[in-house]
Amino acid sequence: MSGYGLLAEFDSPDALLAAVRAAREAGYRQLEAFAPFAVEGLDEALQLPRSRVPLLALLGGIAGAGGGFFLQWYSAVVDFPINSGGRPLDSWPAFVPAMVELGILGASLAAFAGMLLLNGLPRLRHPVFEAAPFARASRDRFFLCIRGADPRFDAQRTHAWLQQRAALSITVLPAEAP
Amino acid sequence: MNATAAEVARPAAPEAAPVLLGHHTDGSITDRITGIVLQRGRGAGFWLAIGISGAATVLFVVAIAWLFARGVGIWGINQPVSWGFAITNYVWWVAIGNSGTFISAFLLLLRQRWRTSINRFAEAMTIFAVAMAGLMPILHLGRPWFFYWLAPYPNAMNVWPQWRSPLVWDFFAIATYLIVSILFWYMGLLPDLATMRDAARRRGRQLAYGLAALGWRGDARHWHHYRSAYLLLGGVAAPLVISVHSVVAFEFSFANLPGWHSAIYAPYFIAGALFSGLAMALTITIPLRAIFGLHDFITARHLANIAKLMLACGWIITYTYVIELFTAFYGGDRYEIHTALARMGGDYAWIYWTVVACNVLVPQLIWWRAVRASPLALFAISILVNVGMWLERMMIILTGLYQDFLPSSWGNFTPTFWDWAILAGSLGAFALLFILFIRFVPALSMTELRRLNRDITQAGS
Amino acid sequence: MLDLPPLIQRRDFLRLMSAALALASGGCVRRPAARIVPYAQTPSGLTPGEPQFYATALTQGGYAHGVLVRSDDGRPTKIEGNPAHPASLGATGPIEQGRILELWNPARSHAPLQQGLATTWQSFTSMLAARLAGLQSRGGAGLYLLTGATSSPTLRRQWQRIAQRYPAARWHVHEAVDRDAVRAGAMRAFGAALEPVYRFHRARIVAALDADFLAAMPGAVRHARDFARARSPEQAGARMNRLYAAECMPSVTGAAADHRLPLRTAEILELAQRLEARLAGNAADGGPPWFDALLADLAAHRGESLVVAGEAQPAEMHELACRINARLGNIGRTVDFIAPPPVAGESLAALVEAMRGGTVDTLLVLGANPAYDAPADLEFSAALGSVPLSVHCGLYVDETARLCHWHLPAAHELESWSDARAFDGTACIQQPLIAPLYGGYAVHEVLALLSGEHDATAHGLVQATWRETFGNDFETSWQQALQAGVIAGSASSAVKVALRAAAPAVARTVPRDAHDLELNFRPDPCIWDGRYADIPWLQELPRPLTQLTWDNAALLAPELAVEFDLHNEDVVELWVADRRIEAPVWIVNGHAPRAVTLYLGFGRRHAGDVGSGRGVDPYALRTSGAPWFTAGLGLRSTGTRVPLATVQHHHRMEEREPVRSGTLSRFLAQPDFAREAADRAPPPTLYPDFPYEGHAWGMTIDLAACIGCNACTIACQAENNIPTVGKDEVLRGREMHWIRVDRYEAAPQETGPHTDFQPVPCMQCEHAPCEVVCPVEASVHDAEGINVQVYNRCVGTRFCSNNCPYKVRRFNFLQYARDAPGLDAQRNPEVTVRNRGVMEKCNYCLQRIVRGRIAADRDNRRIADGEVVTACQAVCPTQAIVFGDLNDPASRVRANRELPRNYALLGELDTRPRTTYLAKITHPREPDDAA
Amino acid sequence: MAQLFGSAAVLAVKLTGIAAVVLAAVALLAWHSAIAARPSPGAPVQQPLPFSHKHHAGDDGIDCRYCHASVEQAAFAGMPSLHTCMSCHSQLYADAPVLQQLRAAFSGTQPLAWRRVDDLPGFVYFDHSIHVNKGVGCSTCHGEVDRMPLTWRVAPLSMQWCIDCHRAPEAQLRPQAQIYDMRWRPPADQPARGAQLHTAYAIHSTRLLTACSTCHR
Repeated sequence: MSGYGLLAEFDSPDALLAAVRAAREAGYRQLEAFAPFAVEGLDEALQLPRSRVPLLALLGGIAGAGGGFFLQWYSAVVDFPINSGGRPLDSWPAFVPAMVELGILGASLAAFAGMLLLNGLPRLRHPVFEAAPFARASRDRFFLCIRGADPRFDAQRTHAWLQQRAALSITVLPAEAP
Repeated sequence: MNATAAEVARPAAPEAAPVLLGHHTDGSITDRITGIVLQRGRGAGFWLAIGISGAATVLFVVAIAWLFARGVGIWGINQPVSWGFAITNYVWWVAIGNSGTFISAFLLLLRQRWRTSINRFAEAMTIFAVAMAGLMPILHLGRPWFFYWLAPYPNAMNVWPQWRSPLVWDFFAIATYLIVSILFWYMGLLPDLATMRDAARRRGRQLAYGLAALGWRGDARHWHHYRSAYLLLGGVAAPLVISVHSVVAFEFSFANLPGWHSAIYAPYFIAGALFSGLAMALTITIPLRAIFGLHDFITARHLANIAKLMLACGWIITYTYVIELFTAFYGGDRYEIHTALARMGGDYAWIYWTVVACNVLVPQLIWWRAVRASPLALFAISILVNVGMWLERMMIILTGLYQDFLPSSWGNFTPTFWDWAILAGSLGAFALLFILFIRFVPALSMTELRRLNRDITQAGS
Repeated sequence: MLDLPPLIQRRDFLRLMSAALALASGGCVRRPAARIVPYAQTPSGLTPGEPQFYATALTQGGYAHGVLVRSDDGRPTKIEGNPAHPASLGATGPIEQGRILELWNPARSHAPLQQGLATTWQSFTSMLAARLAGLQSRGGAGLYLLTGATSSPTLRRQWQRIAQRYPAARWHVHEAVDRDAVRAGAMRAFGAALEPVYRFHRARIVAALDADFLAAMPGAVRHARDFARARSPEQAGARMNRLYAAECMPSVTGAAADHRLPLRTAEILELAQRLEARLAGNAADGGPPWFDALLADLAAHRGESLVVAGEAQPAEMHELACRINARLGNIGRTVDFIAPPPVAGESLAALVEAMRGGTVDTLLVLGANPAYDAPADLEFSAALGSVPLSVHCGLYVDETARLCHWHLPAAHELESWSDARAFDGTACIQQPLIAPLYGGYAVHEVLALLSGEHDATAHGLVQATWRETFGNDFETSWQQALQAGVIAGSASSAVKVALRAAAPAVARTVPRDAHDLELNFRPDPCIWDGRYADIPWLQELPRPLTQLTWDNAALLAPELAVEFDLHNEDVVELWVADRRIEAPVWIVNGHAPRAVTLYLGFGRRHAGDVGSGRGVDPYALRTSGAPWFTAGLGLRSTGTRVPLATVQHHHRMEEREPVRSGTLSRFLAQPDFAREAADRAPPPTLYPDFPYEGHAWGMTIDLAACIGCNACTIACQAENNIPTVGKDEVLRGREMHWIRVDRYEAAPQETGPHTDFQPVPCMQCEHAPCEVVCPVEASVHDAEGINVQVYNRCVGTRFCSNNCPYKVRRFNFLQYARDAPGLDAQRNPEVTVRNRGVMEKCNYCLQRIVRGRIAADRDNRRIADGEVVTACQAVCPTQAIVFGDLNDPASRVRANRELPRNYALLGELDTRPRTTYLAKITHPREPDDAA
Repeated sequence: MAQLFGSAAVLAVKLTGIAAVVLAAVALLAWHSAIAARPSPGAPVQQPLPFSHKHHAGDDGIDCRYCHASVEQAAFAGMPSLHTCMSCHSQLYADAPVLQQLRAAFSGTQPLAWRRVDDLPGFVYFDHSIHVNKGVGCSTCHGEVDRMPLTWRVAPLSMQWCIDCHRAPEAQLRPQAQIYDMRWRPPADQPARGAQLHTAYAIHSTRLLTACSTCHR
């Protein structure tokens, strides 16, 4: 395997979208697209699977709310029952607010952590950063990377194919740093 | 545009203005906003602002140190008015946080495009306001060093929090609110931090922004999960902000005091929070826009929209003022009636009527198009509403406590220097944090502006 | 800032006497290692850590009040009434409670002084011996003794010995609040200087003519008990007594009256004259309704009525009271006359005359402070300067001490042996609870120097006195007297009296201009004539009728305030002839309109750190000719203001009826008139009730009995280590009393506003609103239904206080509990001293309950009814407070709770209070009351 | 554009992150142990003179109550007065140098200040008499004192420890005859015996025993 892949630069989201669609049609499957904002239609073009973030958030929310309610019930009813204001030990309606808050906290933490996890972040070093034009990926340029691992990848042919897509520049990305 | 004669004669409605002015490209947006942080020098104005807010922050620290050394008796609180400025400040600050979440979460869910240029600093405002709010109940404690007893944790005493107390609910609400607000804000900031990393020229800045950006690459997969998570956070932040202000309201409405024990308190506090939060958003936006020349991104339409929302909230507040009086008299409870009368005619009647003037009358100016179009007028209104809402909280606490059930225990409250010092100090600390935020973090969301710009140009073309 | 006494050095004995904690360095980082210092030899009868009680007595103006003093490991910590003592019957007034702090006051005098410099007892005795040697040759001429009023038989015996040695020596007695007029009145009526002893339980009609017999009279605590007994709606029923009161400044007695008439003090004498004349049939009809009603009632209750005159009235008034009581056949039934318990002495005026005349060579001032409290016209201080040798012996280096050549620290009554008589003549032995803390000398020991008994101890002197009385079986009788606190059978027997022919019926010629302003002096309800000015508990105790603390004021009626455009706290200038003072105004509803009252005892210059410089000195206007009231008062506003610290700002009930009251006829017609819906059936609730299977503690407070004397407040303060906060903090509304006595004014009636008192401790609600809002379980219920405050868990959110509808919770806004030595030795070791930032409140004297429970558990029995008594209950002169187990069907509290007049305060809030009230019943004369 | 972070930098960042997490965990643990119960048993406490319970109670067989005389009647078990000590030591070891301090204290020159072994905070009100009278023996809390040359604290005396027993006292109850038995161990049938004793002693409900006011006021 010669490297991470080839990185082509485009000047508009439309050009990127067109390139992605063309690459899919050309049979490339290991594609990575980069944009300074979420480009509408890119997910579909790349045929990305549904994000698992909502599922994680749901689990986090259930864990937060369920754990929160259990904690309150256990401490107030089982562990140290205390007569507070003549109210029943199991004052479950009073346990709801903290339960709601803990549920929301669980869901939020899970959503955030899930997003990072699924994106493999934090990751400070990455082969794409080797490419000089990539500095504009967070500004106004759009990039398509065809991975070297793609079965259809061939350094010369893919390079040529990308040039046909009117890429502003094409950079060969070295293999991932150890 | 085909303007009719009538429209030409009248001043243009500010809400008809576009949400983005000028002919911007991704690059120009990026340069303009990164420039605030990276290129603008630290002028005399900057140092003056730092100086003033820093001095107030020092006052805050001194007041807190004196408070810890002597006890809450340095304030004017007493029996029966055993809550005072600290809780007023708390409710006021936490309410200011409301609008940041409203703008970013609710408007996100409602797909309001004009939120784009103001959500970032509105969220920052939320975080700093909630941080100030979170400090207040701790400072307010008689023994603040034991504040963690409100949290459940295994301990050698085998004692737990008392879960029926609204204060425990509040502990969880505020903690959750602060954490979720930071997550939401930070997540929105991630791609912009990557931009900052790439735009910065100095090594130190590159490393700092690079670390904070966590290696964000703008990968389509990143965006894919990011959008999902961001929407979800917005989705939970919306009920969260409702629950937080409900819980804050429960701290009053779950008590049995006349004037506090009222079912309307939760919606009352939510509307009031949004009202004061929007006012504070205007208070911050208008000078920010002028100082940094952000007229392209924050247009007359933004200001007018916030103002109109404020007006709407003002009417909800007005409704609750009226309905509170109505229920007091309609319910016929002698204590409620007394408290209502004591509010309007007692020793603190001036507070009540100032509140009515600031929160009910002043916002009515927004009906006038010229007022809506005048940043200066809106700024003045927003300050008055801020004052009015602070006084409203003072009024709720003070008049709920100073004449309750037994006439023998009635008593008044007079603030001391240290009461004012804590209030002024928290304002200073908030301002300082906000100035540092402007100085080091992109104050507008570049990512979203780029996309907005695209959408507009595409729609226009 | 707090105005509390500064710290002083801890006394050495404390370290040695008690197993006290001391901080030690090193070792454990967590907690400093504590040390235990055992006794070398455990005193007999003492179990370390367990309290003991000793019977003794406290005196004031020569009248003894029997008390039991609690001692913890040798430290006297609390004063309780002595049930065996006739003046106490187990209760005390507020002042007795405060005097434990007088004992421990670090501001007390510590050493003999000569010209203000510390010296020794030896140098004093040798100086005195030399002096006396010189006097001996002259038969003691020039030797003068000045004391406060005393009833000590030992002191009387000592004086007799001194008089034998020095026949020309003179003994003068000075008491700022004296009862000379009472005895003079009896002299006019009966030909003998006698004192009345009232039997209020037998009186169905009582007329108090300027007489505060419930609070400010010897035997007041006993009067209150007897009066309340005859007033109980359950016990007395239709025979309930009726009280008429005529007075200038509202008093506790006036507040208890069914009919009250505000009059200038001078006018009350005329009222009595008319009354006497009408009863004798010598005068025509006509008079105010109050007068006619009283006349009719007195005439209809011969032998069952009582006319009481106050000390402030002249001898003529007391003569009239004697005559009216005699005419009504009350003598021997509701009033007896006995020989005055205090020893008679010559007057201060005579002494000052002698001083001026240069006949005073050596003056001994024992326990009096005339430089402060002598009438201004005597100019005592100036006269004192001409005395060649003056010696002062007292608790403090006070105003007089500073003017005398020598000062000797006196032992406190709880530090020395003595003896005294009660209001009815009953004698008792005073025994010391502790060795003199500050090296003071008992008055008997100082006098022994004069009688030549140089080595005599107070103990020996007192024993010598009683050896004669007790006879052969001295030891047994002595021990019995010490244990019981009274000497059995020593009460004075009633003197048979017969009226002398009426003195010429000449009315005292008081200038009676209807517009003339009258100035009145009255002893302060807390600090009396000023002697207790340095006791912070008493300073901070609200005065019953004004709710003022830490200050006196020019008390005047609203009508006068309107006339002079005065408001509370406005400073006015008051003058009588050429004497003038400035004083802040406090408006008192029910005060006689054309008069001003000043409480004595304030304006002390050298009282100690607590009492000096508080309020204004009324003695500057007081003259020997008009000690209690004077006409010709001038009044002028100065335009300045002085803040006055009151604990209650609002005195109307605002239609909330916290105090429910009704007349006797209403009560008899509908006994449960005070009950509202919430009292008949508890409001509905979603929650099941918590079961209380063991004890269920509860309390009832009988508002028909409560006279508002505030003794409960200060007893609670003493029992529960409640700090004082100082005037500034009271001004901010931060007083700490766990049980307060609320005062309400009903709508004004023809006889002035009707005053209601209501003691309010924690209600111990079963549905406690405070508990549900506490985030840390610091305010919770225990298994017997007490709403406990766990100080060590409290973080101080104060939400509980907000949510308490009764506002009985108190918060330590600052560090109020000080480590002042002496003052911390007074503390109850069974009660935690609270730090700043912590909420506190009444817990039914939990420490007493636990003590009772453990004692009962050790014996495997239940706590008996009445075994656990709260501090407020124990002290209450009228037994208005009853505490006990609601689950015990035979308990008094249960019986009270089932009375129809039982009601819950704010019961409609469904807080289910454990403390409930019995409605107040008054007994005014009604139009259809037959004569 | 080159990599902003070299692999060394990434390693440094990772290590810093791990260090921060570890530090936070350590701080949390330190805080938790600071608020946790003291370790038990504690160290032997050095006294002003080396009093040995092992010698007095173990070897000489002196009853606990001889010195701690008020343990059955009062909250405070009682510390022996110096007179109690001297009732023997005026005869035995009357001149021993080790007892110099005792003699000095007895003659009043210098007080003898024992160091506390078992101490409770000021807001905890413990009563010896009720425990001893209701079947809680000395050794349950103080351990086998008669085997201690210098005395040490056996129990943590934390609220958790107190309350564990107050929740289920039957596990520790003994017959009155064995209160001062240092060797008492719960017998095999303690659950049954304990329940019997619980009734016989008429011990209060757990609700009362675990009420805050039972120990705090």
